Amino acid sequence: MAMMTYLEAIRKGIEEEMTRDEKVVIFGEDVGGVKGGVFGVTKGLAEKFGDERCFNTPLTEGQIGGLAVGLGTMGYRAIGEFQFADYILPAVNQLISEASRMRYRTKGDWTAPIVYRAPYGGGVRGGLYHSQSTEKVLFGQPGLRIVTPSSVYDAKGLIKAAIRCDDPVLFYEHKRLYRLLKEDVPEEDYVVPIDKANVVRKGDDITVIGYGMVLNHALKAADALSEEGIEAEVVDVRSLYPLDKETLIKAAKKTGKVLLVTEDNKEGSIMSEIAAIIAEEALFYLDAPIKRLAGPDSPSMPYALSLEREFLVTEDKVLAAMKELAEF
Amino acid sequence: MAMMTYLEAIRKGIEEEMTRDEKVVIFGEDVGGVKGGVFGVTKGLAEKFGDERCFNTPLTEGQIGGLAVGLGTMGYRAIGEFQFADYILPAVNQLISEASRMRYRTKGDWTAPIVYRAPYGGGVRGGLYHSQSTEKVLFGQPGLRIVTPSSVYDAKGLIKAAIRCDDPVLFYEHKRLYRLLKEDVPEEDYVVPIDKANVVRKGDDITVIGYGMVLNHALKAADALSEEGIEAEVVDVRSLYPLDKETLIKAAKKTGKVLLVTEDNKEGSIMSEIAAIIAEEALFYLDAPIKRLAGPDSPSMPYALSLEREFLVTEDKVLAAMKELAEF
Amino acid sequence: MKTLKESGLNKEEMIQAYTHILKGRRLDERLWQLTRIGKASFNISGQGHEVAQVAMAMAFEPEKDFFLPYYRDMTACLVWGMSAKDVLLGSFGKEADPSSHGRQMPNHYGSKKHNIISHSSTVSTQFPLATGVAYSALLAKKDFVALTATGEGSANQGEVQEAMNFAGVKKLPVIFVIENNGYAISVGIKEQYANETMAMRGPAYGFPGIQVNGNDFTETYLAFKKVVADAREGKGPALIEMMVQRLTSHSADDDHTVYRSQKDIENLKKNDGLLVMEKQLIEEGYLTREEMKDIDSRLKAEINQATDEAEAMADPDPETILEQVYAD
Amino acid sequence: MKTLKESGLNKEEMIQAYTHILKGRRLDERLWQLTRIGKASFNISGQGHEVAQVAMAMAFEPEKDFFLPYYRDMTACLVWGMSAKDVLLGSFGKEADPSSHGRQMPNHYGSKKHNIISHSSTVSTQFPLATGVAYSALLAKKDFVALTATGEGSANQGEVQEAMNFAGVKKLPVIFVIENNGYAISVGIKEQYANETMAMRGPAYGFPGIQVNGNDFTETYLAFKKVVADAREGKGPALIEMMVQRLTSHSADDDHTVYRSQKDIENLKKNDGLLVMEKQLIEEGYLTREEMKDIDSRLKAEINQATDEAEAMADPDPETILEQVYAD
Ligand SMILES: Cc1ncc(C[n+]2csc(CCOP(=O)(O)OP(=O)(O)O)c2C)c(N)n1
Ligand SMILES: Cc1ncc(C[n+]2csc(CCOP(=O)(O)OP(=O)(O)O)c2C)c(N)n1
Ligand SMILES: [Mg+2]
Ligand SMILES: [Mg+2]
Repeated sequence: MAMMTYLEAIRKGIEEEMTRDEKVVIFGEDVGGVKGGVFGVTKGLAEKFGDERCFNTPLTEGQIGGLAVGLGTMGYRAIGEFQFADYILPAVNQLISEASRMRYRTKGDWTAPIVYRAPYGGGVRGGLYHSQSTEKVLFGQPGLRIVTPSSVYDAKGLIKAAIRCDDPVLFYEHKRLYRLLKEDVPEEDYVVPIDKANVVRKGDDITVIGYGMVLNHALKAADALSEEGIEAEVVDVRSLYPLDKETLIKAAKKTGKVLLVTEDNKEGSIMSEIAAIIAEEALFYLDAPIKRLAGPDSPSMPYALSLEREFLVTEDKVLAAMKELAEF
Repeated sequence: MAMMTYLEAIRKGIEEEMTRDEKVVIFGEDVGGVKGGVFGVTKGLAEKFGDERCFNTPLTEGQIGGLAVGLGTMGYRAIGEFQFADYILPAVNQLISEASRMRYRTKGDWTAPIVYRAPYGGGVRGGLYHSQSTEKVLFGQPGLRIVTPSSVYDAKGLIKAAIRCDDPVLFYEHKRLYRLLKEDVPEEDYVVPIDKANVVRKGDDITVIGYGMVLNHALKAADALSEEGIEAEVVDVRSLYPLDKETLIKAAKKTGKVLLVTEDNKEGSIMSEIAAIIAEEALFYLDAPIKRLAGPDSPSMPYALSLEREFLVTEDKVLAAMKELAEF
Repeated sequence: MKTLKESGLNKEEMIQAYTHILKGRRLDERLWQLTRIGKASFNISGQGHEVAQVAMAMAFEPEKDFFLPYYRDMTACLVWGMSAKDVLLGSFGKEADPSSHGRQMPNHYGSKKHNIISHSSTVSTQFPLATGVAYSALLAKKDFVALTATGEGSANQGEVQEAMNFAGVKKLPVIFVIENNGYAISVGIKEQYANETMAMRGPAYGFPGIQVNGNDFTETYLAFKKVVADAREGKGPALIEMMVQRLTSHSADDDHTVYRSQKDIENLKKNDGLLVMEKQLIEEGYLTREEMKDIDSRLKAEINQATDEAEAMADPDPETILEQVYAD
Repeated sequence: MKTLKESGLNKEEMIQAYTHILKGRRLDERLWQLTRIGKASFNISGQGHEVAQVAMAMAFEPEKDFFLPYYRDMTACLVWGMSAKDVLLGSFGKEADPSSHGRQMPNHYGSKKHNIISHSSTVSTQFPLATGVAYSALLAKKDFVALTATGEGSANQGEVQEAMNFAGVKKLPVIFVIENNGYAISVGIKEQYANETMAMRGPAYGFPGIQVNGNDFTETYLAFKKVVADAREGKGPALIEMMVQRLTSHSADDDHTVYRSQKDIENLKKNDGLLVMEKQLIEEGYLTREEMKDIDSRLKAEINQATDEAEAMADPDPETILEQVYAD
């Protein structure tokens, strides 16, 4: 076992895969050279693997998106970094029109195995454009996968699975978890399945579904509630698209009381799709309305501390919502 | 009253608003000159209002998006056309980062009243890139409105309301309805509210919610079912974002059996959000799971007739789903 | 105009060039025919671009170089190895279509076997992809070159700038081509760009930009010969602007007589590159009128047979609609 | 270097220019201080750009011209009319902040009162907006000019090309500025672009492109004077590349000693534009060292008072989080 942060686990996973397969290359703004990314995720990779396999790109996200697709058609496994998930937006056309469809539109003749990495999430005083959960923009684009780890173990196993996956994968990293989470993870090679949700806590009273920072809130809140005799089943969505319907439906049916938590806006979030799935597949198992806890419908998070706090789904808010649902 | 098509109604609405308010300008690829748009929606406008108020842009959607925002800050009301809804994708960054947030990020000091028009929808042998329902990509971006008319009356009234609205509005036009629908509409000035769903048919047995081509299918299917004694309440969503929750919830509660229809892929569609709202707000009124009828989760519609047919939500499919729900 | 002799090609090669040009013309005429009689739903035509495309493509080595075409590049694809039948399978939307197996609209060329990479309808997205293909040559330490093309209107897309900028920085073996036919659907070049030539944009990104008369076979061929050799030797990319004519309407959905004067259209025909080339071939003694007729008859027979064969092939099975969305 | 006298500005104006430059420097030092002590959460600095920015801004008429700045343009905003307190309100994230009322991060300048249009963090989105502002001058038949700026890294974004292309076509009164400080965070210009100068891109879009030494006040000022006069007369846009230095780390989140050598950093200080300008002012007899000290003391007092006043203002009320998402 080795103790590492969520950030280090991602770096280690990339490093292992680059060692294992010389077709893996990584690039993005500030990714190469000695800086190794604005958060430092790729630090050391250029030195270790050379400037051709780990390199800086100009400040052009559309190009990062398309470069990866071109490399994919030639049998390389590109890891393209978007410096912030907010800055995926200039690349949406490449991600939807090209990456997610190369395979389908050629019935598999040409493919684009890619990992697009992007730090997302708020609570860092990043204002409207450094806090976003942009996964909803790319959600529901068949051909593209979206995943995100919520633990150190998953961070390493999931980035490795994403790199080995033959599909384009959008890999979201929660920037607040980068240094907040620190865990012992196995030294040996392991991967986490690319398409499975994960029941991270067992319980019979309520089901809480989430990912990222709020999933960690939910786990803490579940421990607190447990002392009051309420046991929550907690599910880490992990594979945001396509969703692991089976696991999600099973968890909903198990307790009949479902709380969906996201730090994104309420409307149009991934939790809405999960709610729709449950309402379609498990309606008669439900003992309470499917409750969504989310940020207000303002454009991402305003900067001022007073406003950012108001926006954020905090541990307290998660705990209160869980309690309320349990008492329903 | 005057008889006109859906397409003519949109043109008439624009023409009336350009006459009424000289701050209204319109532009896009092939929008100006004698061509007047690839579907002909803007035909005659350049001649009538001059080449400065109705003009061609170069083939650059990001620029169309941003040009409109700049004009908006200066008090103009820009109508920017995207030639196909598929080609909004290169402009997503401008639409989300700029248009939808100018007001919020300045607390109203600067604003961007805009109408972005785009023909969407399939069934025209357009393949993957001329058939898409891209509204889900922009859905859930607070600050932006998304609307679409499903009738000739609404086409005229809603485009006029969108032009007068002080928010940026994404106005989707169903390209199959352009010439398919023909109706008598009032000659006098009228607008349709920008933020209201519309109950287009009353019924007590089941509730069908949709918009666009499939809404028209649902209306026909409802007539057919009526002969069998089943009465459907049919709701035209019309304001896709923000949604008119009140009307939607009321309609769901009324019959307790809800069918949501979209021609988009099933996952991540606007119907998913509507399902989530109903599951959260009206769960105990439901007598059946909330059923979604949608396209399969492939990347838009393939070209070959055999595949396109397989993808499309047809009148027959809507009728069958309505019947099944009624019998549930 | 340069003589054909100056090209340095031998007689056999020159006849081969002419055969490709004529085949492109005859095959396109067949596609129009199929569209008119309703056997194909769409065509978009390279008539007027054929001489330039053949001169361009013959400067490459199709067995090792990669081509990322745009929708008018059918004739260049023939040089790259596609057959008339391959093209026709696409127009009929058949399962055996090598471009997309009937998934994409006609004229979206691609073929794994022939190193032709599939493109979308969204214009110019192939430019960033081409840089990925070229970057893979650096990684693999191979001397292949990537070729990509688009129209002069589409060349204004931001992704084109981003791709050219990256290619300049990394000195990639990629040749960017703008086929300038003076129109983007109905929009003339005065409304598209204000620079004297599009070729000027090469130096603005750090590499040569050359404008050629696309009806001048030798000028075009030699320009490509030079930049391809340079790219192969690691000297970096180039931009070539080929001045061509669009002899037809934009596509089967357009009628150019609406926005082009009768006189302009007649002038186009007078300067038809095919006729210019035929005159040269006769004057320089490569072929007699009689021999040309023989070639023409042979091509027509070939195209007739290809049409029959392609039409007889199977349509895509609707049950395959969800195949190859993801890797298995 | 040109003499200050050659600028044609009178003594009073020259002292005014110097005062702005020094104020920019001193105010930025205050912002760093506030960040270090945790009273502000972030700063991004224009140190090394001040001389160029003042020379640029003084060539405009801020009462009628519009400015669309980027995050390093604080000094230019002071010339446009913003006060030290206005800037500080933004750094503290106060409700009275004219840029965003505490919604955006510090250094996202804007002010309705001063014709400064708000920008996002997503780089270069202001370029298309600036064309909209300039187009409105044509519509209104007024002679105002729009000014927009970005960094040399950000200038590679596709939207910049699209905006410049449109401005060229429409001969818009807009001046595009690239503040070239040699770095995009850690990425040096060799990895950003391969063209000799960024200014070359002007002609590639059909208008003049001029590179100036941003430490040369007169050269910079005169270059702008000329292009602003031309733009006002309807002669169209221009691109000016100002060669400047980034004296500090990229931002409060960066440490440039990681990727810049100690020697490079020392050289920067030697060529500090502020010192160059002071030397010129003394040599040409505009100001004595003593007078400069007086100005400095005055500015420090002003900034101290502004700091106290700004800090004492109210934070945004959390209850306003949903205000101005949409028009009322
Ligand atoms: C991003 C995008 N926007 C719009 C379109 C619609 N469209 C297809 S072709 C075309 C004109 C292209 O003109 P040009 O680049 O000059 O190429 P040409 O057709 O003349 O060869 C347009 C506007 C598209 N396919 N993609
Ligand atoms: C679209 C986008 N991508 C990435 C970033 C992150 N980012 C902020 S500033 C910056 C570097 C900008 O460099 P340059 O344009 O040279 O301006 P400078 O900071 O040197 O003045 C980057 C990469 C961003 N803000 N927006
Ligand atoms: Mg063209
Ligand atoms: Mg810079």
